[in-house]
Amino acid sequence: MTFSQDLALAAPELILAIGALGLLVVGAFAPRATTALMLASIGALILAAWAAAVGPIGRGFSGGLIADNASAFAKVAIYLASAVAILLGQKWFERKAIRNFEFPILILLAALGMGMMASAGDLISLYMGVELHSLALYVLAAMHREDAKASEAGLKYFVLGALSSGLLLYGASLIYGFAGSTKFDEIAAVVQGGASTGVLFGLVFLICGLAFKVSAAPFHMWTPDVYEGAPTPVVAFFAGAPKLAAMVLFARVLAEGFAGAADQWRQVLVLIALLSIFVGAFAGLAQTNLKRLWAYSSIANVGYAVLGLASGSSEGMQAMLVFMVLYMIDVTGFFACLTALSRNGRPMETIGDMAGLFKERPGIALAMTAFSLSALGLPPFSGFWAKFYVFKAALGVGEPMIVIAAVLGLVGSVVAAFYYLRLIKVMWFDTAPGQTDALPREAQVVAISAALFSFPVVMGALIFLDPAAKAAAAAFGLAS
Amino acid sequence: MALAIAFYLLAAVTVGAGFGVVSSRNPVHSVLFLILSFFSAAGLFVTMGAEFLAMLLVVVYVGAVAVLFLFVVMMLDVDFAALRQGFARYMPLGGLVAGILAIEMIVVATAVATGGTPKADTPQVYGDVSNIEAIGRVLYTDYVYFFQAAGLVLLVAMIGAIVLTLRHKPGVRRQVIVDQVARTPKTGMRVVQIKPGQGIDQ
Amino acid sequence: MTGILSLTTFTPLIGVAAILLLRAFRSHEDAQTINAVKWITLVTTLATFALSVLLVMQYDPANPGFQFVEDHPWFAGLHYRMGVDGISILFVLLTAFLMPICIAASWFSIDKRVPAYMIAFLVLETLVIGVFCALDLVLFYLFFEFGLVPMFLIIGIWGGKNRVYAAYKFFLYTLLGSVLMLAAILVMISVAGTSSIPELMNYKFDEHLQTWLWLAFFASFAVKMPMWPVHTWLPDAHVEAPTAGSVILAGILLKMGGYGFLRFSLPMFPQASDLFTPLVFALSVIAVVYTSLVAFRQTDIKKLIAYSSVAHMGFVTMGIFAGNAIGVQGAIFQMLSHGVISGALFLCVGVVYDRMHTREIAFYGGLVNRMPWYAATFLLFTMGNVGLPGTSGFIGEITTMVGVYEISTWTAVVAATGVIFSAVYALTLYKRVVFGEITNPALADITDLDWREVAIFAPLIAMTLYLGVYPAAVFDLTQASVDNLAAAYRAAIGG
Amino acid sequence: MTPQSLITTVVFAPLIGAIVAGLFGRRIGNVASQSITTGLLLLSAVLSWTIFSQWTWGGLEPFTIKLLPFINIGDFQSNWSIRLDGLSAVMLVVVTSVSSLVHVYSWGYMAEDDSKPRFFAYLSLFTFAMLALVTAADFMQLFFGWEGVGLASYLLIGFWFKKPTANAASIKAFVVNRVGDFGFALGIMTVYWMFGTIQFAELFPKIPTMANEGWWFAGSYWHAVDLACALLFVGAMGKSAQFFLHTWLPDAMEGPTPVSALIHAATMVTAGVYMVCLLSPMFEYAPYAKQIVTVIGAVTALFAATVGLAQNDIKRVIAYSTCSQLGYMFFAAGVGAYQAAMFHLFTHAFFKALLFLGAGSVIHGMHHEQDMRKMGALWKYLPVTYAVMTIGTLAITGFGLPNLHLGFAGFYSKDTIIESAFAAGQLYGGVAYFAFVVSIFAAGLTAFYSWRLAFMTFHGTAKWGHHDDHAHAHGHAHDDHASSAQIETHDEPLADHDHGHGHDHKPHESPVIMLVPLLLLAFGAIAAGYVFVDHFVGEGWHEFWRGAIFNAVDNHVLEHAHHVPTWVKWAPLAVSAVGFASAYYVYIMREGMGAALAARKGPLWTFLYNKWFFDEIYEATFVRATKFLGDLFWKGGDQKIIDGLGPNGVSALSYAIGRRAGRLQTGYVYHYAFVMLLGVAGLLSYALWAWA
Amino acid sequence: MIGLTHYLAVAAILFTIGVFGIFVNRKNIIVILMSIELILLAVNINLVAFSVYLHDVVGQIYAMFVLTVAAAEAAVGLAILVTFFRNRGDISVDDVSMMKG
Repeated sequence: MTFSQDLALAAPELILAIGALGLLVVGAFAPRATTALMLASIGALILAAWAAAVGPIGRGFSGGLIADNASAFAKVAIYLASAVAILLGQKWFERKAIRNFEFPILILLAALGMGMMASAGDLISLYMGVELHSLALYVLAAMHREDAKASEAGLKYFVLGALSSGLLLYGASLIYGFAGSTKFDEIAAVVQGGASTGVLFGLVFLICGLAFKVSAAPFHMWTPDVYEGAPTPVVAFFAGAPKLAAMVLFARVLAEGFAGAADQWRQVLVLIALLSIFVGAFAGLAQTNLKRLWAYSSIANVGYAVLGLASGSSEGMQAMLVFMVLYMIDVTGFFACLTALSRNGRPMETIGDMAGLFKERPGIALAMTAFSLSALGLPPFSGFWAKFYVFKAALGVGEPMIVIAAVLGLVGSVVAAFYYLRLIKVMWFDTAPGQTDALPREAQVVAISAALFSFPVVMGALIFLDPAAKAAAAAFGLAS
Repeated sequence: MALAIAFYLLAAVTVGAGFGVVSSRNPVHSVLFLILSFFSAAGLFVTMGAEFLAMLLVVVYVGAVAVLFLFVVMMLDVDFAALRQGFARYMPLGGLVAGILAIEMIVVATAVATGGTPKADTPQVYGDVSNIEAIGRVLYTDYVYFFQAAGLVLLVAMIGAIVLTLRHKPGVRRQVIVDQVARTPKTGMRVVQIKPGQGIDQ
Repeated sequence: MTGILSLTTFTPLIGVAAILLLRAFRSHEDAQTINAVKWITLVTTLATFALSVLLVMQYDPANPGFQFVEDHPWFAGLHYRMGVDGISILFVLLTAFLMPICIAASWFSIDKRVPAYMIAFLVLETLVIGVFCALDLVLFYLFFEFGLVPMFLIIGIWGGKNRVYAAYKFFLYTLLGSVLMLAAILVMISVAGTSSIPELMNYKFDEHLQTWLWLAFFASFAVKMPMWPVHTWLPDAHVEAPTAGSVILAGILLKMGGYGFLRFSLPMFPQASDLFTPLVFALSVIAVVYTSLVAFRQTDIKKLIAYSSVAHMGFVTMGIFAGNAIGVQGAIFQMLSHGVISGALFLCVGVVYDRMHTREIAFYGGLVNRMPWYAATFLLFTMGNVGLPGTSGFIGEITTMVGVYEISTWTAVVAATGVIFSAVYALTLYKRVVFGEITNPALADITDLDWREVAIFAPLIAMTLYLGVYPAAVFDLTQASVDNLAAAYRAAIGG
Repeated sequence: MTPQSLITTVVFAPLIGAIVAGLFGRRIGNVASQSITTGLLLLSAVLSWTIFSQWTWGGLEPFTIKLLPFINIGDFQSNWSIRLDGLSAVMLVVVTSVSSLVHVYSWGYMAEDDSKPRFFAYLSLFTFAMLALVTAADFMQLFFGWEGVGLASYLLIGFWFKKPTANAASIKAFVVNRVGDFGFALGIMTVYWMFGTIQFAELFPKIPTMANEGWWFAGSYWHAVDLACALLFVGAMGKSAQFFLHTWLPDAMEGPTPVSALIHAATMVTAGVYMVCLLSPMFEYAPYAKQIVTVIGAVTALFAATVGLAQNDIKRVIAYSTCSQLGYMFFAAGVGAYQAAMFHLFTHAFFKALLFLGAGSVIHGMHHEQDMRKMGALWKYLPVTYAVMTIGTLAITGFGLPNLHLGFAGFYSKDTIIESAFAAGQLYGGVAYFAFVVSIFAAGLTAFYSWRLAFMTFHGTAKWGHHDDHAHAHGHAHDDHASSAQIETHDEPLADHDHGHGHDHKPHESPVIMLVPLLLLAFGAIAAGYVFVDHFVGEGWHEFWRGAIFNAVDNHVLEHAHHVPTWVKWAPLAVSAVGFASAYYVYIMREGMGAALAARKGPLWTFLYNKWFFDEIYEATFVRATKFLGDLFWKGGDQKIIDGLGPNGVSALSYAIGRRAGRLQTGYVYHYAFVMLLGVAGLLSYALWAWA
Repeated sequence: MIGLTHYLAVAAILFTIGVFGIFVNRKNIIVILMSIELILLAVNINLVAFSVYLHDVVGQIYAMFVLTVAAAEAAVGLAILVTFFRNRGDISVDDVSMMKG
């Protein structure tokens, strides 16, 4: 494999890197051309997504970079979500009179990091990808720097994120030491005949580190605080793309590197999944802040995705991919709603703020209803289909542990239903305390499109998403 | 034998300094302990024959990171005495969990003997190439991609630090060289007639 | 006639579209717009009813299989698959029959957010018809589950004082049941490799697996029915729901549980059904006796009727699990009849509630003095509720009991006591509301049924009596499919 | 017209009348609706007699018309049909005759009521249901009629819906009947699953072949036919107010008097007897069930007669008398003399309707006073009524001369029953002897209370017109009656205006339109026995019934009944005479003695006056238990246990867990880190434990 | 003879000290950041030790990347800390609790 072939494999990342650097230069000299920067960075992302979709397939940089269906699938989703995040965020910052031309660039770099995660082929690219996007995210969380909550969120996110990086690294070092290589395929060869304790130990650390990135319990503690504190459009970004990237990475590590230890990691993942589902379901009950609420919801939802992973089959991976994509759209839409809503200039963030929204803003209220029902997993919304895939995969494995976990997970979703219903109740049944401010167009567009996607578009979209995710999952090389 | 003595000495200092980092009352002391710890860790690297890494550790950590820490510690006006409160209260629980972790990890470390590392139990001896050359050969070939990525990581850190901390204070006058160069007597000077008893109202 | 099922199912959505269109052009809710919305809804529901009548007329009763089948592949191996047989077709008809009545019943009593209300009902109609037509497990689940939402909103927005509690209870109770069903559905799809209901009916699940699947489905349908002891959502939901909501709830939504038992539990898990029959019988007779006694002590008219619904549904479950042709036919009939009668009873409550805004039994008394026609109507449906021969209520009760008698005489005996209790509570209610002198001065000027209410009740009265006198009309339609079902069930359990 | 179309007309004419009067009564007016219903019923009656005469003398053969399918599931085939045979022919004339006379009578009796169309509609509806019952060819239609008459009874008892007592009584009637129907329905199911059919025509031939089969029912093994018959008999007990299930009948007197005459004396209450006779092919193979029938019948006959002794309400006395006579019919059927039972049913219809309508006439004349203690010496004021009531009394006491074979209607039928019981006792022993003894004793009691009624009402001193105010108040707060279930109001709220409690009005004779039916019935009470005795129970019974009643080969009760010892034949007359004499002594010779006896409130009197405390016992057990269990299940079961542990409990628990989980989220970074590290430590420990 | 195990043990102890430092220092965020640096140091010792004993230079390269990233992390972390300090005037960890629940 020649260097140029390697570069071709890395085309999406290259586009983003060059784009980021170029825009940085532009921004440094013309910091007020934010709209142009925004459009350019969105263009770069779309270009990268296109490159990922049509690009060649193979392994480059001596196995450190994998371009396959899975990475292409993930990258398209991640880049598009990032583009949406730029759209939402740039205007939001402008409205707040914070003219940070760095915002789109940071997102571009984060997307680049996530792209690396999605195509990571060894422990080093895993680490670099994770760190690249994490560092960008830490900054993004604290970006609203005059806001005490935002900087607190950034600080918490950073401290815990660094700790999790440490855990992840420690695990990586153990794996490297005991397996003798950092490359997933070589690790897989070692693990195949039965993993040594050292490797498994390292794997546990690694799982812990990745679980933090997807905010699975018990590594979820940062999520509510960060969601609450960080700027809403940034949360819209946080909640979607990075988790997808981390999940894909998760899948890749487990499927490509540790397929031989599936019985072991499955147990760990089931524990994590169940804990996430129940923590997300129960802790959400007492919340009044919608961003926190949705943080818990995302914890629970990640639990379902992890459950898909835990099933350890090709279906499970497919389920996870479908789940994450559908969930990403939902959650982006939801936070777009929150981005859009304010009353007398104050953002509407608590459940109480939403009282009577249906009368006030029927479109947004309907959209939020759709997202809530979707998150609840009610058919025919996209969230149902997401869960449908996950539970089908989990139950299809037929292993008692996973089946029990699946059933418990479903029960957990009923608990969670309570708080989604509360939101719907407030919006539909109660009366509004006052007028809401005019809705910003871009957030409205994002919210409504996402809502339309969650139903009814999803019913048709799945016809295309299903085979795509299936092909992507096949790339992980697990038995079905 | 000398190696063993060096190892034990350095290891002891590393660990001791590490403990000093977390237990010092004054963060400045902590930073200094941290530097000490890094130094001795660098020594450990040397005992293993990884001179380049040892050097890097000193340069990067001691030269950059630790100084950054010191800078921040000194810059922020923090009441450090208050920050020490409650230290003792959480010792037992923290100690317990840490102890469990430590035992577990050491158990795993000893598993090396039983589980076995794949290749050898002797340190690598570099023959015709030096440590740094060996690293360079691999780094700039197989890992060039990540090497570049590391650059981007640093870029992100830079952007982040600037975004978060750079402040354009509205009241501060800056030197604008372009303006200075472009200045002509016309723009640089103004002649005013001052009427008696009125002063200048500019 | 392919496509007629989809047409019937989705016709209400055309009404929804029309309303939305209207709203788009007239954002201001003036009386004229509201009226137009109501008429659109009524016409849509009537059109759906006409389609369903056409459907029944086209249906070939001699063919026990699914008819009007539509099948389009979807994704992930799922299909959009619709079809009806003798078991489901009448439920489609019942739904389409009750809907216009509900709309008419809501004509004046709903005065806030009318377009939303009408949309909720239309959507609900689509979903309910879809439930009865779906021939794909997942499609079924889609329709089945989403029905919760419009009903949640109907109770929650247009309901009574305690509506939020009731709406939540309704939603979460039902949801808990149905997620377990979802788990079972997914297992079935994995194991059998298909989600087609007709294929699954022929698929023989492992007996051990059947047990679990049965239980999961049972959890869902038992809540929906509702069976004792998971019935407590029903009284609350009924009391708080607006009149038409109660009608739909009692008239149709409860039937989805019974339909589910017939469509899934019996044919797909025969061994498990056989195994659990004693459990179902026990719960059913407890429901009959227990809830009848509870109904007797109620002070709220709607609650009383709601409890009586639970009791009547007890007959349905026992009839279904008797697993013989007569029991199953009886159960289907009982569901239809209960749909008409309990719906009518809730409308009866609605009539006085619209006038007096209370449902306390003690508030009323002596209505017959001022409202003779109302009294007569109410009496008819009370008698139907009691199961008086000549009304449809009787046919359902007696045939289910006959069916059950073959399997378990004990069950039949205890169930038969329910016939006594139903007389006790129903007649007591009637006496306290209708008979006696008017003592409450507030009732002095209460008016009798107006033309609209007469028009609402007339079809229900006709249906109650028609089915009571000529139940063969129903039995002829259901016979082939039910015989098939019962025979297959009997063969599967070796009885 | 063919008999088929005749009988169809007979059955449906009342229905048409009911529908017209019920739906359009207010529009077409009182007279029109009364005329339509009455006219159609008279038509029915005439046609019924035509059919009956064709049956009796014209050799009409039994037939069944199928009109429509009813329930048709597999073997469970039921049709709307009209069956004509001996039994239904008899019942047709009984029902339509009494009904049409009651219709006519009601023109006068209900003249002042303001909802006459409704009343007539109900009467006609009842008649239709009763006709559907008697012409049923299968159990389902029988059940339809059975409950249909129950509905009509409910409606008519509660006709004066403003009266709380009427409402209570109507519900009681319905519910108690439901208890009977509970057994009836189970009986039908047993029959169906045992024989695979519910059509009489298919069922009866199958019975002999399965006579000794057993049947599992409710955990025990039973003799199949016995079980079915016993269960069906429970239905009969309810409808015919037999012991245990009799309590509704006296309360049913809350309805207008014509209703009592029609439903609660002549027709509906005899449906049970009719059913037992109809099912004679089954009962003949059910020896134990027959014994049950005999015992219950006999006990009822005795019980009701004793209670009748102490009642003061004129209608209640007659009601208990009805109850008692029904007992006679049942034990007649029980001992195998179905023909005798039917015969008594036939004659009883005339004289009991007569008595009730007569009592109605008295009440009408007394301005709605029903308490006999406030009557007396009415014979002068109501001569016709007096005459017909006396005829009725003679008929019910069975007055007649055995040696001449001449007497009032009751004489023939009742004596046949007594003789059959004796004969059955002789033939088979056992309970039949008991029935015989009871029947003799009860005959005496019958005479006593019947004459007591006559004397208190028509003879002695007039006790009306003095203290009406007091009487009225007394009526409403009747302190003797302890339980709420039997609160009586001794007046029928016929009129809304001032007619009510005529202080100054003298008792008056009823109008002609009421007297004509009385006279016709009186004629029946005199002649029905003499004319039909041969056909029903005499030599011609085989010819008359033509297979409608089945007697097992070894059942010779009826033959032997004609050849009992002379003392048996004379015994009823003798005890009746004793009863008459005692009544005469107590209420005429020593007028006031009865009141004095009552005033002493001796234990026996109290026991009888309170009807053996049945209402009190039922109130204390069933009613209380129902209420208690209802409350328990509702407040304890549903609210506390199910909701408390279920939805509410779970949601509260979830919420509490949620709050605690939220509290874990302290906001302190080191806590978060701590939780993470705990997670790591936990997972590592698990890994070490599970995999190492 | 000093073997791999020794180095791993040192790393493990250092790691534990870092962990210990995080939750014992309840209030001082700077020390927490330093604890994290200790953890990274432990990782580096691990990597280098493995690398040396595996005769595989990749571990050292990995350690290099870790060093780089650690530096970047420190920069970002301290920048955030400065922002935080500017907003709150304090860096007490106890105060990092505007958001909880």
